[in-house]
Amino acid sequence: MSEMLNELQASIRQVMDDKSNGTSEQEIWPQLAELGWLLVGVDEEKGGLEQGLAGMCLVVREMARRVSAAPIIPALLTIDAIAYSNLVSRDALLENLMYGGLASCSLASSELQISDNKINGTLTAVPSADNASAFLVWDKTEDMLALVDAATVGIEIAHRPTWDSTRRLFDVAFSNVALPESAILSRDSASVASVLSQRDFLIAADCLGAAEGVLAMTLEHLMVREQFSRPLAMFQALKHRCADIKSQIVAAESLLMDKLVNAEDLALAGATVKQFNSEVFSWAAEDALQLHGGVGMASEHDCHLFLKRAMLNKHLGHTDKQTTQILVANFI
Amino acid sequence: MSEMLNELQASIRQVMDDKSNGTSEQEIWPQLAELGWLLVGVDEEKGGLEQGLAGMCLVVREMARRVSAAPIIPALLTIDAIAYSNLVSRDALLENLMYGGLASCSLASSELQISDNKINGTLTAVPSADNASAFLVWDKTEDMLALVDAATVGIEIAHRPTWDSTRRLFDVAFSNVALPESAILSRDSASVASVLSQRDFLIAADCLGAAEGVLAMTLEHLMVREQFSRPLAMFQALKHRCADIKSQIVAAESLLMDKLVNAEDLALAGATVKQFNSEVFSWAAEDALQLHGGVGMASEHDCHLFLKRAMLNKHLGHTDKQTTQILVANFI
Amino acid sequence: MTTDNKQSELRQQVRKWLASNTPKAWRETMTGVDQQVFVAAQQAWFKNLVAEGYATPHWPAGYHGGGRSLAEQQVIYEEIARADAPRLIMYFVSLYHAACTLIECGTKEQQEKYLPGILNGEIWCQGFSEPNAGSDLASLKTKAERRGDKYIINGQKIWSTMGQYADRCLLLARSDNTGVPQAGLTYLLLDMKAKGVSVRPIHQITGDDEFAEIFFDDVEVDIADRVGEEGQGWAIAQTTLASERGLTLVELSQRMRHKMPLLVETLKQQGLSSNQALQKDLAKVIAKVDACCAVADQYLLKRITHTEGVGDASIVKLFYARTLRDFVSLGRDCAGLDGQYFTDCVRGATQETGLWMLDFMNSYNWSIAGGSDEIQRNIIAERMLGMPREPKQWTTK
Amino acid sequence: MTTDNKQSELRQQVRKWLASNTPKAWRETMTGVDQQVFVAAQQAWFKNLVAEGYATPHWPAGYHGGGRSLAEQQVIYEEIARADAPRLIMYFVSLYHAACTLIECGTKEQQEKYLPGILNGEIWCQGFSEPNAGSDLASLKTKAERRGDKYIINGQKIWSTMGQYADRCLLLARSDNTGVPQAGLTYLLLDMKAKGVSVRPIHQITGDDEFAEIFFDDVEVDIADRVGEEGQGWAIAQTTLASERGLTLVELSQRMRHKMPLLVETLKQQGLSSNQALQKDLAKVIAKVDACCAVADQYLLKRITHTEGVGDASIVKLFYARTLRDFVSLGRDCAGLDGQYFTDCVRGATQETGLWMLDFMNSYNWSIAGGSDEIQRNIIAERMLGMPREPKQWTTK
Repeated sequence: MSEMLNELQASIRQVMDDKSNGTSEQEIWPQLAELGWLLVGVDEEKGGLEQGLAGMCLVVREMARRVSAAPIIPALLTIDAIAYSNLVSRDALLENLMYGGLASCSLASSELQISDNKINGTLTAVPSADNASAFLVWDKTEDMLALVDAATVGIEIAHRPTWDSTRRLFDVAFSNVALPESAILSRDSASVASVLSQRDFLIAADCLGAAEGVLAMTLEHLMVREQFSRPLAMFQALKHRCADIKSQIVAAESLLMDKLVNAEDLALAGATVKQFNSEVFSWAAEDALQLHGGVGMASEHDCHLFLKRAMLNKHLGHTDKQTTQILVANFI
Repeated sequence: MSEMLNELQASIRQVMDDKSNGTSEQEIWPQLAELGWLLVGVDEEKGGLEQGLAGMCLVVREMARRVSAAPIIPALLTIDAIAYSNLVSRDALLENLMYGGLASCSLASSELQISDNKINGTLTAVPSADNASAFLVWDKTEDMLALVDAATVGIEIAHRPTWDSTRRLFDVAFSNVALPESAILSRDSASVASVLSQRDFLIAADCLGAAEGVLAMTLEHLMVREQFSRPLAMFQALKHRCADIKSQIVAAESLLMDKLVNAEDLALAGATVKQFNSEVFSWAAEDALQLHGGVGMASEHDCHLFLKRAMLNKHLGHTDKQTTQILVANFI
Repeated sequence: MTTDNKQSELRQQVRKWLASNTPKAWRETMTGVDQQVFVAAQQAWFKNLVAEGYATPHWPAGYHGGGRSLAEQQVIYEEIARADAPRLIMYFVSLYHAACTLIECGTKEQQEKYLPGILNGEIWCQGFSEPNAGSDLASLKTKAERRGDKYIINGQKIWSTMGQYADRCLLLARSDNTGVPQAGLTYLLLDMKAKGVSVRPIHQITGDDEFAEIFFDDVEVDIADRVGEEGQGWAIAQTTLASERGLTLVELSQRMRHKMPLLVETLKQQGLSSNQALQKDLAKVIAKVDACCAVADQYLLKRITHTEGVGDASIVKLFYARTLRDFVSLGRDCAGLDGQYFTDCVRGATQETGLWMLDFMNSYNWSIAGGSDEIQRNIIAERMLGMPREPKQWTTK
Repeated sequence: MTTDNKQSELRQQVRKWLASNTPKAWRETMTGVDQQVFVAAQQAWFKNLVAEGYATPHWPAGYHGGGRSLAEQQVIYEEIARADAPRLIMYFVSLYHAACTLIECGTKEQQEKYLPGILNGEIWCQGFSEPNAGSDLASLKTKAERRGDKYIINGQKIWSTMGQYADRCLLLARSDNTGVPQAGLTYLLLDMKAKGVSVRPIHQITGDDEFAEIFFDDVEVDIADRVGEEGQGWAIAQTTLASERGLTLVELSQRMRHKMPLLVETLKQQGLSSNQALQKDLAKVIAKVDACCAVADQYLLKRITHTEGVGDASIVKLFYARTLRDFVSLGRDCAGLDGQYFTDCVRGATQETGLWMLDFMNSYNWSIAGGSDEIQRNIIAERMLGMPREPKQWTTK
């Protein structure tokens, strides 16, 4: 990692260490905007830190260690898409979004139809849509990527509470929503594909950070909690399970680091990290609950926040079925 | 289990406890014939012990604890098929086979074509075909079950050595082999299906017995072998793995016992026990090798006999793909 | 009449009764409701079962509904599972733990004082587990200090099922700190309305609150409410815990098998029923659930034939917990994103509602409570397989 | 010239050399052959690599072929994996363990006496493991008794790679029984042709015999052949074991990735390439193998940047062993009954021959030898995660 990323990591960690798990959007959002975390991927000439996807992954990962409730993934994705577009209003938009505004997008595989300058269909799993001034939308068939003002006529949002209370997801329905030419970010398949693979990377980073967080919490529990007059951490069967989780987490970290530098095919790389890291996170969170014993079943303990986030993350980005197809297509 | 089965189990165990693992066919076959183990499934009026499929499973299971090399599965299957047929030569055949003769059959999903009283095709995985006086054959499409004399013109056998050295498998090729009317055991689909599901049961019993054998061997190793100045059996991580193997074995035993008594649909029951028990056995044998450490990698230790048998058993009887279809068909 | 016929007659009888008495659409009416509504529904169902004798088939002959053989009890439970009738979760401790302890170890006075109340719907809870002694009862710390004819209780219990609705509590407390830990425990019957008892429901990660913490602050228990002698609590607690051993898991395994179609339904809803990968997973779960039912049945058969061995019960519990996890995890995976949206909890439901995230979280109750998977593995390794015990003392230098 | 350019130039150079020098069809010619044929083939390939300097890139500058950076060594290994060239299995101990120990800890006389022999093809083996001290070197029992200027060696070593062909042995033996176990070990260079040495090949379950047992019966070793001081053997053995740390697993992970098409081939042969269940399994293995390569690369990067931490190496080994097992197990399952027929062993092959049962059995070498998975888990838990150590002493009463 670059020196700048190392420094950024240390500073984010310092901030997040003081936060409770699942810190609310209201609490963290103004602070993160002020600290410039939203600038991480944007080029220096546009006022950013120019740390690209690696930087975006870092921010997401560090915030996920505390399962923060901020809609950081759609925010970073949207900022990046705008920054690399030729949108007329680009600089003004960036100015707003980099310092605390929010544009959101779908984290799931929902499809919109864009034709005759009209948008139809429903986006699912759009985080914090009620706070978003705009939505990043795409139509893979039409190779269309656009940014639609949230106040446009024909857009309806509906809150869809999930078991994961660290996310506020919405359905966003589009009925004959007008798409002005000025809202179109690009008309090529590469741009849409890039958003989708970046999304996979960021979800993988979220999985990695949260897995690190849940392991740390579990170790703390095992060191303190006693059974048969000694700390649980003394029992070899539990030690070996923690070692397995640790080695999976290191693998998830290595894979992400490697693909950020060495990926030839971004879509393939995204599918690979998303599949692997979400698997690692759910395994870690599932075993963490068992290792916590009864304590983990009480909602006042934070362990369940990780479990529920892990289960949701599995179904965000490309689904397992889709990642299987992408990975296998490369060989068969 | 009936009292007779309990007694039979004790007596088989007594004999097998003195045998080394993988006891050769030559050594064990005359003895088991003399002890009457081949009569176990046959009705009393035909000179048997009338213990049905449960009895056959018991014999196979107990011999498998020592991964005996005797072709007991095809022998019992063939005897049973003949005993319940109306073959003219039935009683003479039984007399021969129950006291040490051998008729064999395929343990894999190989197909023959029987038409116009001619048999064509190749049977795979036929144990000890070189010692067999006859082969049990079937054609599922034609609902045909028959017993063909091994000396018939057009039959060629070829030894196919397997990694599992406790089995001697053969390909048996049929080219225009004549099938006299007198060799036909039955012309109904139920008889063929019955042989196939009995075969699944016996393979499942083999898996169960061998899994019990490999666990016993592993426990013995762990109790004796020391690392860090104490027996390996004192390490909790290893204890928990043994406990998991044990619970899987008890499940395999319970499932087999239950299905022998309560199965409404024999084909479904056979597929269930075969799939479950072969999975349990391979898991047990795989972890057993790891638990043995370096010792298990040396051919002079018997651990590998179990591992190789487990891997072969997986692919005998109905394959995993077939059992999946059978099990799922019942629900979807 | 042969035993088989008798059981088959009983089966028809129970089946018929359940057909007209099982509460209708109880899952729907118990979804997202207040605990009070649930409590009322449990009471009604309890009274109905008691009246018919189906709530107490395990009580000895001469007691209401009692004198049924284990095989007959099995039939009753199988039919209750088959009918998908509600579990008597609120009365479980009363009917099994409290009643069996009273019948096996209580005095005649205690029996006369408490058994009628149980049949009338008094709710008992269990006061065994403590924050640092979940699976290790020997290290309990709640104190029972003898003063004249009373014990004075101070301390805290946790994970007490339905503790917030309980009238009485089966309390295991420490009356002596000297000697081996097991020897200092005493078994008491405590009135939950007594002065100094306070209860706090535990909010579970599912949104339910079927467990509670109980705090004791100088609570007085009369010596007449002690079961057995002072210091015999450990042995009596074993009786309590063994009282339902086997039957619960026969019932729950059967419920799981009867709910297999829920998995298929989810596959169909998600348009995945022809997906070979999921079919393979489904087939594995089908076989495993079958094996799980067989494990529970074979275990009960051992109890019936008095051939149960040490550790057998641990295997049943461990295998059920693993199977249930596999079952609900497959449902959860198949349901995809749809399965991640929040749903209200279904009170008193078993683990197979088809609301897979709820079921998934509930499944941890079986791998953690009542002796965790880890404890069961210890028991199996040490007491069935004869591997050495965990150290009592150790040094790492 | 930037580092990247330099490495890319080296890469082209190595790739070109390998294209014309890699033994042709070596897997075929090494199948079912006698060990002697294999030994000759290894010798020829070794000489060729030594001549080009590609066998000793890890030696320090000033030594033949030496002075390459770790990054350059990585390039060479990646290219060797990419070309599917044979591994120098017979010379591994000579080139790494023996040479690095001599260079780092040996006297000038020892270096002059032994290093030329290594380049000339003398084979060294490792005499560390013993029957009851596989993963626990501190408890070694083989004795080195000091008599004047000699040590007299008695005892037994096991799992010595290619011990039956070795000219010399790196011996770790006990010279002192008092004090802590680690302190009594001494490191010696032993001539395998010396009187009293006997070797017995270990027949492996694969049919190969690449390991041996070595027996010592009053074998004399001159004091001049002691590395370091008496009692320093433990520390020097750590140097030996660290000498190749990381590079081997970079190479092996890359070999695994390059052999992914073997899995696809098997699927196609069995008519299973459109089976969704197997595609799902295949996708998981693809991702895992990718992760495994990344783990090895990132670890080497830590070594290059001097940021390696305790336990990092254990994770690489553990993860590689698990990944390899998954990889070959999928191949074995896909191959069905066909995969169960006996095949001759391929001598010197790595774990990816596409003869899946052979590969499957060989994969255990990685989860057992060189510190088993269980030992790696202990190290990770205790030394990375800070969990308490296993007890030194314990009582179960």
